[in-house]
Amino acid sequence: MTVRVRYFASLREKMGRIDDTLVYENIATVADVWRAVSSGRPIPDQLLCAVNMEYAEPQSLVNDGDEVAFFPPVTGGSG
Amino acid sequence: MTVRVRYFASLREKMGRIDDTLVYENIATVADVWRAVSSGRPIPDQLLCAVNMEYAEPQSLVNDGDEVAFFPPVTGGSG
Amino acid sequence: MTVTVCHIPFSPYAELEAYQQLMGDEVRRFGATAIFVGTMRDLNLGDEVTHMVLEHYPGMTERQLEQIVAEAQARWDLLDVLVIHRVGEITPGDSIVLVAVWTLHRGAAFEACRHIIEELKHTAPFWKKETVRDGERWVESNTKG
Amino acid sequence: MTVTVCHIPFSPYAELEAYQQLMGDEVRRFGATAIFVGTMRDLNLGDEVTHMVLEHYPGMTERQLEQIVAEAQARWDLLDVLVIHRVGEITPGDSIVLVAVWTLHRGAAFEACRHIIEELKHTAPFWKKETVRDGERWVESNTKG
Repeated sequence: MTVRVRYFASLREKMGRIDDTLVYENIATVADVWRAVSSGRPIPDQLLCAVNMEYAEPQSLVNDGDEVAFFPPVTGGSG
Repeated sequence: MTVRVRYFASLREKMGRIDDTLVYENIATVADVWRAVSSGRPIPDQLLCAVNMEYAEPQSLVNDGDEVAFFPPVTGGSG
Repeated sequence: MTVTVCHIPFSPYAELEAYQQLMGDEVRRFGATAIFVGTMRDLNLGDEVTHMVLEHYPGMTERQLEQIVAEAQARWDLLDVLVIHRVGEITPGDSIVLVAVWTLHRGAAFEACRHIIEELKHTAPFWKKETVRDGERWVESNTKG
Repeated sequence: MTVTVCHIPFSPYAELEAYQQLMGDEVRRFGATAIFVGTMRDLNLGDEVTHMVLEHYPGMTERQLEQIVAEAQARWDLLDVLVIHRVGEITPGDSIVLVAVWTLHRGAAFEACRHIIEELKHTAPFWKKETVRDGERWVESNTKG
């Protein structure tokens, strides 16, 4: 299966890249995706994740062709 | 003493005039002013009053040269 | 702080744009602006309203509006406040009232803006007389906030 | 209902004027408009900020904003909603976000407007990176509402 993984904001800078394309066969959940891109580490508490542009949880399922995103807490708006 | 009395909105229409100038000597309070302009009636519950453009009560004192106003509940703004 | 009773139609957004232009570098200091615009509807109490006359008490109205704004300034940390209220002959779709509050943070802006419009409706001497199909009528009470 | 992510400076008041023009006779139906404008300040956490970059997640950001507005529409009786959020390079004094809500009565307008800006700040994927005297820094958390 193929999964596109995207990173935003400070996480993008920490990862040193804007995205990855995974072709592993052993990916079932968002947590598996994170382990694949971070040398097996667990998802940091603060990190948010999305599957196909909808918020998701570490245990959310990932399917072939999905876009998975990781990013820090959001800080839009003003005031 | 001289007191100018002003009427607004539906009260102005009911009174049939926009103001009165009283020159009575026996006026001490806003209620006295109202009695003088309304053939001795008490101030209706709903009516609001002001002395020199500040909200006042029926028992508020009136002095020579004051402007006393009577008007119905206010309905400004919108929404 | 500016309070204006306006005798001709006004565009709240043109007024806001112009007012903020005059602030100059001040615009770099505030983070939040909360604004309320009240507009004349063509329907009230189930009746079609063709136009309306808004009467006020020149002198007292301005004084009351200034007191309402001063009270809000004492209660919240407000950088600036603009209040414009229309009087005279008004047509559906016309703006009746504008309340704008500039603050550092949004909580105070929303709370002060809402407080000012509620106080205005309850204490500022304005009276509405509507023209409906079968004649004229004084509006006797305000809608709840 | 319109939600826009805007890549260049915008005037919230010119946008509101233009948006309302397009409503036509609709303007005779609403009585209340509540508006929030968020502006970039030149000071944050005690430091002078010279400029800022606002990053977003194209596609997800718009979808989140639309969901936030749809939820508000389900909860309150809203006649129209306009949300504009700036992204890219931003200078102090620039407008960052505009939320405008048109309703019959002011209660729903204020509540929905505030709800939308709070939800936006907590869930819409935007991230701020500030340039201060000694370099750049990511803003790590939002101010409370």
